Amino acid sequence: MIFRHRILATLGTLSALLAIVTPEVVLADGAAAPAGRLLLLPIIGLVLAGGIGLLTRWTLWQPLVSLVLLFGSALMLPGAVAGFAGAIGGPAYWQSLIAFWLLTWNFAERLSAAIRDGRLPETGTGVIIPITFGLTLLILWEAITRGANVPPVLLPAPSAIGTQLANSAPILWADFVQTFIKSVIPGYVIGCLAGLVVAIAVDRSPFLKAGLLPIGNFMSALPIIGIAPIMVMWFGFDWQSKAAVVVAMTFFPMLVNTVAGLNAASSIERDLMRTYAASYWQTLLKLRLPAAGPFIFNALKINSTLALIGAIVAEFFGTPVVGMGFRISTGVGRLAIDLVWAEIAVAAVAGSAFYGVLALIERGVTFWHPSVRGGRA
Amino acid sequence: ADALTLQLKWVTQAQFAGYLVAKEKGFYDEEDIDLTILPGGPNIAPEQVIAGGGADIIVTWMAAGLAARDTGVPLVNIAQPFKRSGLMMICPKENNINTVADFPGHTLGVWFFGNEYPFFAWMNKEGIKTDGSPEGVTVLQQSFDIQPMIQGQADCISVMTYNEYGQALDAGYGPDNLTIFNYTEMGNDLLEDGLYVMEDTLDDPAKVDAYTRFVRASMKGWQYALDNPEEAAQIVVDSDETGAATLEHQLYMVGEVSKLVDANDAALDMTTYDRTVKALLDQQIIKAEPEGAYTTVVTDALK
Amino acid sequence: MNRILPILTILLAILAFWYAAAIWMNAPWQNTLNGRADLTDVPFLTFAQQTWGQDKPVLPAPHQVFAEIWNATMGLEFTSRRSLALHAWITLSATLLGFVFGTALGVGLAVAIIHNDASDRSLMPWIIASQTIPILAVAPMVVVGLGAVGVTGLVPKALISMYLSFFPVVVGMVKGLRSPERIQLDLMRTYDANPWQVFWKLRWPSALPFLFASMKVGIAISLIGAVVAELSNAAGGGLGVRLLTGSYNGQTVQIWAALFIAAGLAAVLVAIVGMAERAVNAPNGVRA
Amino acid sequence: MSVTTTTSTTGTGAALAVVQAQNLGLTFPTADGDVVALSDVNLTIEKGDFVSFIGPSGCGKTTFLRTIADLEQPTSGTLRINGQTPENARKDRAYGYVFQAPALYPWRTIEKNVALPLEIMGHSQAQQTERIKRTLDLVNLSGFEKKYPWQLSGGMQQRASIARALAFDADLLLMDEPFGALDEIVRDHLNSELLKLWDRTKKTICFVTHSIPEAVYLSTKIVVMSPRPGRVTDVIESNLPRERPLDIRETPEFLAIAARVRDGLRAGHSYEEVV
Amino acid sequence: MSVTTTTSTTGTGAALAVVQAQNLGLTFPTADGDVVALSDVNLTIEKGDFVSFIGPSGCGKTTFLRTIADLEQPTSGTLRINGQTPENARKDRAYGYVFQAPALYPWRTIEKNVALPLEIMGHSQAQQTERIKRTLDLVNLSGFEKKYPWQLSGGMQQRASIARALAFDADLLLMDEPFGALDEIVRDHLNSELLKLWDRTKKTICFVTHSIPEAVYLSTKIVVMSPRPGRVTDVIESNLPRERPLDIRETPEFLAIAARVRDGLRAGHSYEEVV
Ligand SMILES: Nc1ncnc2c1ncn2[C@@H]1O[C@H](COP(=O)(O)OP(=O)(O)OP(=O)(O)O)[C@@H](O)[C@H]1O
Ligand SMILES: Nc1ncnc2c1ncn2[C@@H]1O[C@H](COP(=O)(O)OP(=O)(O)OP(=O)(O)O)[C@@H](O)[C@H]1O
Ligand SMILES: Cc1ncc(C[n+]2csc(CCO)c2C)c(N)n1
Ligand SMILES: [Mg+2]
Ligand SMILES: [Mg+2]
Repeated sequence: MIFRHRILATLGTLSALLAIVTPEVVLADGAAAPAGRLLLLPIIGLVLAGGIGLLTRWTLWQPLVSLVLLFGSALMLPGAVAGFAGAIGGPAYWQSLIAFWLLTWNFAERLSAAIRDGRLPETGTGVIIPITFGLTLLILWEAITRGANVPPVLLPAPSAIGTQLANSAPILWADFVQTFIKSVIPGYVIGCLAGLVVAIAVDRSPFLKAGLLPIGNFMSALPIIGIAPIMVMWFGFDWQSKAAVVVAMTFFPMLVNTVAGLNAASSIERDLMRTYAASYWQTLLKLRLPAAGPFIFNALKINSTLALIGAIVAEFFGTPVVGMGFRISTGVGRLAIDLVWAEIAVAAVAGSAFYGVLALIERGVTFWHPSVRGGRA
Repeated sequence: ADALTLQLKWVTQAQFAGYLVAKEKGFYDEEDIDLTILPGGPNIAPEQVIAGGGADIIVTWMAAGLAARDTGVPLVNIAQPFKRSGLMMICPKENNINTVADFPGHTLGVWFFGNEYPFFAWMNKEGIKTDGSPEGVTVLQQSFDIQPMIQGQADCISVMTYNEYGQALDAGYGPDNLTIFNYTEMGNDLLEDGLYVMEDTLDDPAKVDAYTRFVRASMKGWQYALDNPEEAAQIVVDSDETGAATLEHQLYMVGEVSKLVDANDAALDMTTYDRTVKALLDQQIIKAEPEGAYTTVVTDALK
Repeated sequence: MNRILPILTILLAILAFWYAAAIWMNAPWQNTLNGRADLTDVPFLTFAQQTWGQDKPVLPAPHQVFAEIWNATMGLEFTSRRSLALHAWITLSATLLGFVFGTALGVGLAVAIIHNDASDRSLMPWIIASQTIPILAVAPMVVVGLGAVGVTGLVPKALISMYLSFFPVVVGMVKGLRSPERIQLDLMRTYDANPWQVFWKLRWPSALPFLFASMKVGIAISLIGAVVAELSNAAGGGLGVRLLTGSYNGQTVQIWAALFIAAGLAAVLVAIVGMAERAVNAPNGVRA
Repeated sequence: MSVTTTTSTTGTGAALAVVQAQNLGLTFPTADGDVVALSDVNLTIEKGDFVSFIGPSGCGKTTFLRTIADLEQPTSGTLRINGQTPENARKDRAYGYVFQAPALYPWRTIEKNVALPLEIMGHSQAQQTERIKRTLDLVNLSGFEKKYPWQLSGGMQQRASIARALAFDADLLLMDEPFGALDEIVRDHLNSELLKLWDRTKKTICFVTHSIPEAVYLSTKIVVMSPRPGRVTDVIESNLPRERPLDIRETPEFLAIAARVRDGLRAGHSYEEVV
Repeated sequence: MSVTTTTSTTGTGAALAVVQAQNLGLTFPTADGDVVALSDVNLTIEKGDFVSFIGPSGCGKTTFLRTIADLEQPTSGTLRINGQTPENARKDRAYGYVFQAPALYPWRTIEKNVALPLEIMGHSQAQQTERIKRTLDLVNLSGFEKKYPWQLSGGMQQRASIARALAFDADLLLMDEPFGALDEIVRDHLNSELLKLWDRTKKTICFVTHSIPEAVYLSTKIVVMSPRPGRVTDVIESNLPRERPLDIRETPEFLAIAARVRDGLRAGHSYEEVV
């Protein structure tokens, strides 16, 4: 373990050192290049300092300081040299990026090792690592789109997307309301409830169960998204048709999972109810539904990501001039790609938050299930 | 041979008969051009494709091209075979819309994805609000079909003379039960299917030469298509990889497209160009009068 | 037999409901048509038949869909562009390629995650977040972006399939590779087994049931990915393209036919994975 | 085999019999042929009896208890519980059942688990509280009311499940290896507690165990069973006094009965095929 | 506490000691405070000893065995196995471990399960075949080579896991309640088989059990432990002869030792908190 840390940190530091000594191969502009090199130097220096910090013996504050140095330098890297074409995109530039990547990775390794060994508490520190990872991705994305001159109409830099997020907040909010509040939520609630109720109904009749389950299983494997144009045809262009798509997409996973969940109670648990001569409803409420909880939440979580995709896709087939799917498709047509990505970011955040809230509720409700009390999901 | 890639604005159909026929008939080969034709689709923005380097030449509408130029994709019009617009708005008579003055309070179907500019320019000119307020109109992003009219979801819908209008005719609609607003006849037409390239490529004489040969072959293709509609329609059907195109419909389309295309003249019509620019400026879709958004080097060389 | 009967009954019920719905949904247009043709007092049975025989119905009758499926597969040369069999094949190849990519990526990530704490902590939340991105929105840009660097045809579609299908595989495999109980791991430790041996002799076999369960979900999702990718790019054909063009031309029968074939394909693919599962499990002695 | 059995079990006035089995047989149809779990079982259990069932694994002990509880249906013979069919007895809530595994619901606290039968049988809130307290006290689990089952050791869980079966005060207790998971000391303790409870409440108890000393220590009657097919090979009446200190286990009387049980067991134990 | 222990365990020539623990302590840090599983344990086990560990649930028996096996790390004191650190002993494959549960891999047949350690330790194919045959014979499982674990009864599974631990012929056997799941008859049988094996092979055996008779019957040395924190309260040397027929269990010598063990157990058994 420690050995691997060393290798990573050494590689990263070497990479940074190399960045200083690599000569610029391409000098796009003779005058700008030396200036660009000059600007790069302190940044590479920061990376180096961070690397050396990681190489030295482990204490708690050192890696943190190193991390701050690393991020500081990385943030400056694409930003500060924006004007100097010679420095950006040159070998030294990529060298420092590689150094940055290796060193943040090393940081994550060390931090998780510290948590595992109990040197750092799980709560709080646990979220630093994924956040670091996300930030690293963003920085690499920014640096690569700029360094490799990726056309902004293909893939805008995160900074451009961020600007757009801030500037277009009212539009994004209106779209969010139209798609998420008006289409996704009602569709999700109706679809999940319907799936639950039908599952309970079906469960009472072995005949229905035998007939519906294979069909339900089959349906939940289908590209239901394909019915989006049909739903627009049937339910009109406003949110109703989107909600209908969401209902159709969420219904079957819920049906199948709930039916499976209702059978999850072990036979000994059921026998217990039988020895009490408990009625059907008593058994359902006190045993089978609680036992089905993890399955139901599983469906709720699956459905949370399906629902958003369904609503957005349905908007491609006709909508009022508002909505996330609408904005995305017209945005591409207008080459407002940063707005499109801002919209995607909103969708991803909304989706993750939706999922996260469900996961939290799940923790609360099915606290007793081994997968919950057994630690990490 | 010079390899060129042409990105169409829409799926393979007779709207692009000239290019498809020219390729099938070997007109590009004659000009020593090795042409790849990429069909478009509802989510493919040709401007994005060319900016990313996925195509050399694209077919697009002038308004979308200028808007793209404004966002930093330096597109230049090199030829404009389509002289008139095929865009119309049709309203079933029972909706009691007879003139533009009847629009307020109604729902209108509009195509987006870069096709919305002519509509908004028109409404702008008429002073009708498009924000859904009672004194304005409600805009609906229309699917690329006539279902919203059949389903009664929109009071008026957008159609192309050469495509959806035909579908409306098939469905039993016609001039006697429709109010028709034809953009060209109203003088509101903006330039449609033109040929665009990236500005920097025009610095290279070899490229310009290749473009010239490409346009010459294409115009020959258009001429051939207009002269031989049946054969052209068949070629379109055969070129369609999706198998969706039907001969009957494509034949209708060739007939209608022939009313919009001038096969003898690829040059840009400056009156329509100016109208297009003005409309975009009025709506603030572009911020400044475009410079160098078209070039005549190719069409001049054709003469 | 007593398994088939309930399914058949339900299917019949669905069919009956469908025919009834077709009358109801196609009635307005049929009334317009009849009105135009000055037909009045059409008897109900005739009217029903009319609604089941429309050219572009709102809801096509089942027999129309099956006739279309038959005509567009058996009735045509496979190489014909109109052949749904050809389009199904196009979609299938993207699906399979994407599924293979997705499974490989999923298994690879899972292996990294269980062997490395840092990967576990950094990757898992973002893997979940990745699935909340509306892929259909990104699909066209993926197609265009890859087209710009010269990757066209099957691969962009397969990548989108991969993006969707790797997720269930990672989740399932992480669960599966972690499923050995502590005592089983301890056993390996008492033998001083190396990580490689622990992986192949313990973790991998315990994860196999999870792998197959995830692959069943994965292959169905992979098909969805391929269809979605085709929805955004008409080039090259495929079932998604048929859905799209069908919708442009108001060809509802064509839409439904493409949908049903996609459904059938999904069913067959899942069944094949199920068969593979049984084939692999049999020598491993896992209970049916 | 049934001959030896019959002598000691039939001929008793049926009026008092809590459990009466006559020529009872139970066959499970399975994919690879029928499994005869019980065959020709004749047994009468009278009110106040403490009956232990002992026999090698798979001999049908659990099946017999389940049949009494109307959780399995006999395929031949007759079975009467308090003179009724097992189904009616179950609907009368005639018995409390302690399963081989604790079968506590993990989403309920210990106290809520014990409350479960009371809720189902419609006891008032006050009654519930009172009974929960009493039975948890009895099994030495006071203080753990608010804990969840998975927070308790296996032995504590088993005791909670005993408390649950005691809570609603059925006259017949069916206990399937309730102390299997416990260590000897705790087991001794619970054994004597159980004896006291039985003595005090005059309940009838059917008790499955693998342990010969446990069977001898607890029972008034020991039923030795043998497998393939499950038969009763011996019914041993114990003449030990009702009052039994733990060290009774070292007395010759005790050891004599234990030896008889061991012999009966060994006879039915065809070693190879059974384990 | 350690005083009584020390007298009987230290002072032996370390050269021969297979296990030597000095002031051994092990504390588990948990969310709600530390759990002291072992504290101040002093114990020497010599070559050829058969040592039983007995004590109430949770007293640290398993933990002690796991520490010997280098599956847990002591938090204080020293532990030497054959004079080495536990880690090096483990890497030397110095011991075979039989867990409390069989822990057979369900995707491997019985014979493949027994082959597992042999594969890992790189034995040749021929050697594997030979050893599998021999050890399966030993535990009376010949004929079941090709069966999967779930096709066997619990007792057979446990025997298979013993075979697996014997297959690679380590000199030290660590067995954690290997016979817990078996009925008395089978248990007796396996006990005498184990004794024979031990006598024949001169292995050193550490054996955890809950059963006093079992401990007394098998051991040369009985270690009595008590919980919270896990301590060794008594080490009882047994002077029973090495040759032990089953009925030795009714002899007064046997009962005397059993009584001493029971007393030791009861002393450490503060009933309430332990179960
Ligand atoms: N549902 C069932 N289907 C088929 N066979 C069964 C079923 N339940 C039990 N058996 C069989 O019936 C026989 C008796 O089983 P039972 O559980 O009553 O044994 P037991 O005496 O309780 O054993 P143990 O001491 O292991 O608990 C066994 O051979 C068992 O395999
Ligand atoms: N991984 C662990 N984390 C925290 N506490 C533990 C852990 N393992 C064991 N313990 C605690 O250490 C103590 C000793 O446990 P151990 O398993 O050694 O008991 P035991 O004597 O083997 O009991 P049993 O007879 O029930 O098997 C117990 O209180 C137990 O709860
Ligand atoms: C992306 C895109 N969308 C719509 C049109 C306009 N258009 C031209 S023909 C036609 C009908 C479809 O066949 C439509 C809608 C376009 N040119 N490009
Ligand atoms: Mg049993
Ligand atoms: Mg233990």
